[in-house]
Amino acid sequence: MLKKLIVFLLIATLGYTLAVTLSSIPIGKNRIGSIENPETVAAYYLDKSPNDLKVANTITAVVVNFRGFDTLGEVSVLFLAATGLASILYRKEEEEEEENIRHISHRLNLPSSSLVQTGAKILFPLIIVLGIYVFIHGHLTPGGGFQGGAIIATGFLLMLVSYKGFETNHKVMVWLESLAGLGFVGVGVFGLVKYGSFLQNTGWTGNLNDLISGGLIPLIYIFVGIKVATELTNILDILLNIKPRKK
Amino acid sequence: MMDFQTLFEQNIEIITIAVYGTAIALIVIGLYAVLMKKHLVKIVIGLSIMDAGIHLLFVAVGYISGGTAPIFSPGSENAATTMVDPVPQALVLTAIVIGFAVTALALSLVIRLYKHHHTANIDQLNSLKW
Amino acid sequence: MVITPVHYIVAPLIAAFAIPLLTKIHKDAARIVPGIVLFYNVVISFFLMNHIAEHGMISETLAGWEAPWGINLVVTPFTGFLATMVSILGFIIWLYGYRFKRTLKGGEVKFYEILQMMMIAGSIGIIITGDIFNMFVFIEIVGISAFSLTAFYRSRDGAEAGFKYLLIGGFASAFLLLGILIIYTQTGTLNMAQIAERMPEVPQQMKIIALVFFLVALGIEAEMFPLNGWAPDAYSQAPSPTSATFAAVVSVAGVYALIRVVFTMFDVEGVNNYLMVMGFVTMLIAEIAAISQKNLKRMLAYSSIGQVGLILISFGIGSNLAVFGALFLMLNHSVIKSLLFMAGSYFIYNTDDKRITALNGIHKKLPIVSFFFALGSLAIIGFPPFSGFWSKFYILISAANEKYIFLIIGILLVTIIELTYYLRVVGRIYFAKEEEGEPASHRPSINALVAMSSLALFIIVIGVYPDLIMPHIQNAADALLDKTNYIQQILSVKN
Amino acid sequence: MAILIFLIVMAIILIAAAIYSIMQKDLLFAVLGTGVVSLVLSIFFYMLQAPDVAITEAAIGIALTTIIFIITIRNTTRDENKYNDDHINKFKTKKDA
Repeated sequence: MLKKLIVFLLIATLGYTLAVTLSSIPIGKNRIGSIENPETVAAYYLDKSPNDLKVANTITAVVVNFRGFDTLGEVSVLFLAATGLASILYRKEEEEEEENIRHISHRLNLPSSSLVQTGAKILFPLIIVLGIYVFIHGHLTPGGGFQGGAIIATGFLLMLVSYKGFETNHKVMVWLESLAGLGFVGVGVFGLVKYGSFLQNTGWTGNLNDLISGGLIPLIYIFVGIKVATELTNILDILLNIKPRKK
Repeated sequence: MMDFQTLFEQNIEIITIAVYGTAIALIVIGLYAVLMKKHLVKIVIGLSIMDAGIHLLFVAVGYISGGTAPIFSPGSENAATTMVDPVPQALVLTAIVIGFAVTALALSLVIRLYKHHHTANIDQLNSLKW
Repeated sequence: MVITPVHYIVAPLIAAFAIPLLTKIHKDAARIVPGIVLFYNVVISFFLMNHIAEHGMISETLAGWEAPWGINLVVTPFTGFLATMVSILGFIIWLYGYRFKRTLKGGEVKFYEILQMMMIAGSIGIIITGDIFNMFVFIEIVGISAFSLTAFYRSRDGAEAGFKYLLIGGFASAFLLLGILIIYTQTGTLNMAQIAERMPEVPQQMKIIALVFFLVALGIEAEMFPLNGWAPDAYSQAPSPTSATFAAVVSVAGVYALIRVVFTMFDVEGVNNYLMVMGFVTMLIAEIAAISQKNLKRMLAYSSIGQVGLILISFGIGSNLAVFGALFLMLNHSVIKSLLFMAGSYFIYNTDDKRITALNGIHKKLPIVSFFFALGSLAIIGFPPFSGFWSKFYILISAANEKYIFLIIGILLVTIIELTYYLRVVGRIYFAKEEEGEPASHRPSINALVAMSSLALFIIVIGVYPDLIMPHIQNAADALLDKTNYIQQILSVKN
Repeated sequence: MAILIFLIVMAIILIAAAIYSIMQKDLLFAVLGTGVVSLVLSIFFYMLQAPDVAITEAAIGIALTTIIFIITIRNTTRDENKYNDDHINKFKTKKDA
């Protein structure tokens, strides 16, 4: 009872504080200020993204270039989560043999009707192509590496749940995962070696709204896309292959 | 699309209440679930609802009435003055992915705990003091 | 290519991404590569410390955008000092854990080494970054690694401690995001120096609310009362090198983040007193809790929280001498507590029992480890010939200068409490009647001995010649307190 | 005006779905509730001129988060009130004391 009261008070305080705070941060107010003489980072980004970087999607410019270091950190968070997940759900070989169920698949499956399987087979390449399209056009249209990667992971998810025998190729996954991560860092190191600043973009940026524009930004987003797709697929793969406990 | 913007401009008070209210409600509901619910999966659900509220808050403070998405599509190359703030959106992208990572890890711990305890109720997981 | 602060992060990341491939080439790659990387971080640290001693602080721009626009990495004497300390301890902990994990099989070693390395790299990232959202990302890197490592043994209690830690960490990141949100709407920037510059214009109410969000979030990371419930469980359930890392590296990064936000970003009156009071309560409660612990690692964990409380008190006093004492204590705490965890884990490893009562007369089985444990105990209580004495001494002097009598009484009282429970353990090790049992089966390996002796050597040498390290700490304290210089140096490029 | 009403209805659905998902005892439906939260949230993001965030929320929030919750429920329990009948403390070992 006391706990309930404390929790209620805590929640009420938080809600009230947020309401009071937000009432003096009106929605829709322009806080960016003048674009020509930027005082805020947002104005600066809106100015530099189309003019210097030639990246149409400002969010991509922010995510990949201005705050690219955050994105590197974020990709490593995902990588660490996949590693941690694997470590937490890891089973020693002895344990597996003990339960003697090593070769039996216990994966979560949809009721395998041929309709589902055919549908999955048709949808899978489409989803993969959509995902690749999204991260290749990340600097032009909404979307990018994270979104494309997540879409590709959904495609793999579809295959994993509808086909009992479908396995991701672990060797390929490990290579792709590592190489995409190393590619991202490599592009950064290239900037460090050539221009003296980690992740610095090349001087050549092309024209606004061209597919090949923005210097290294599309390349980085492709690496991010592959990395995110492999990490998410990995997470799903590990989770889907958990063996249920013995009843 | 234009319809959106004029309407948003005219009714900004209602929108403020609707969006901020929703965001605060989500945060509060999520917090309630984390603190009061007994089932581990419910707690993780609460955490992700709380995160969702914060993400909505970020996008909401970046909104500028009458603004367009910060994308310079062909034909609007000089539209920077009418664009919404891109920075909170970029931050939210990062936060969503990190939130997913935390959720996945939390759920794997729930599975691990269930394997040991055969229950996911925190009242029964009392080997350490909560 | 010159060495720049970004190497601190890039080298571990390259290694982390490459380890899954390298293990296919050589099965011990996962053990060795992190050591090379952590050693490289030590090299970077010395190089950078030399550089800033000659040329002043470094503010490295990333992606080619100058300070307020892009993310920057800052190495001042203060952050450089902490980064050096963390990287050296990170390397020593790796050295200690190198053969400790021999029992693990292929996959597990890979996971363990990657997570452990990234936890240290992320802590360095928290320390050197100059951007508040980037700090959030690094806190998440440290957090995710720490949650996974806490549950690494996949035992029942480990998973529970990990879940608890994750839940509280989830709160911390939610509150941190709310704080960042408020600050961003008020100042329009995420760079900490620029936020500090614009802080006077922010309305008082906003300032305080944002500060409360930051204090809650970072208080969790820094183990401040009452947000430290996760700490004893996480410390006691994690693998021992990880417990040492929590005490020596992660808590340092947490305290740093708290101090950076409170001292540099905000200019709220009275927050010093708050830090002092919370530190005092943290210290008192943790030390009292430590007495009643039956589990050795939990006792050490509570003692760590108590030390963090003392560090916060000392920062709260706020004078130059007090900050000096606090930084000295941070250094001592990291070194001594890692030594205690390292030695303690060999006791647990050998007796296969986490309880203190299992330590009766163990010095006959493990003489060297027992000696190190006793040394660490005496040092952390603050006996004169050891380094722990000096930090406590300076903190007491600074409290006396500012006439905080109750603090002096409190610190002395806590010292007596520490004396009680540490000497109880040491007494058991040396004087209690030995239980029947076979000789120690797991003698410390040579690399563990090297790691522990280097820490012990440090404790004794600094205890006898504190002048060796004091100028560096003094520089660090000056750099922390000189906020105007920090802001000007970082933003100078703009004007 | 229609859009305004749409927005308010969406806000109500969002809050209702959130409350539903924490009140529902059957965890599978609770998880589907969070899926609805994500879905409506991504519509919100779209209306607030954040298409990038909307796509991310759609892909990660609706699809992936929901599926990992479902996998977890399958591996644990679907009933929120399920207690373990055998005494929990029988696993307790001396070492952990």
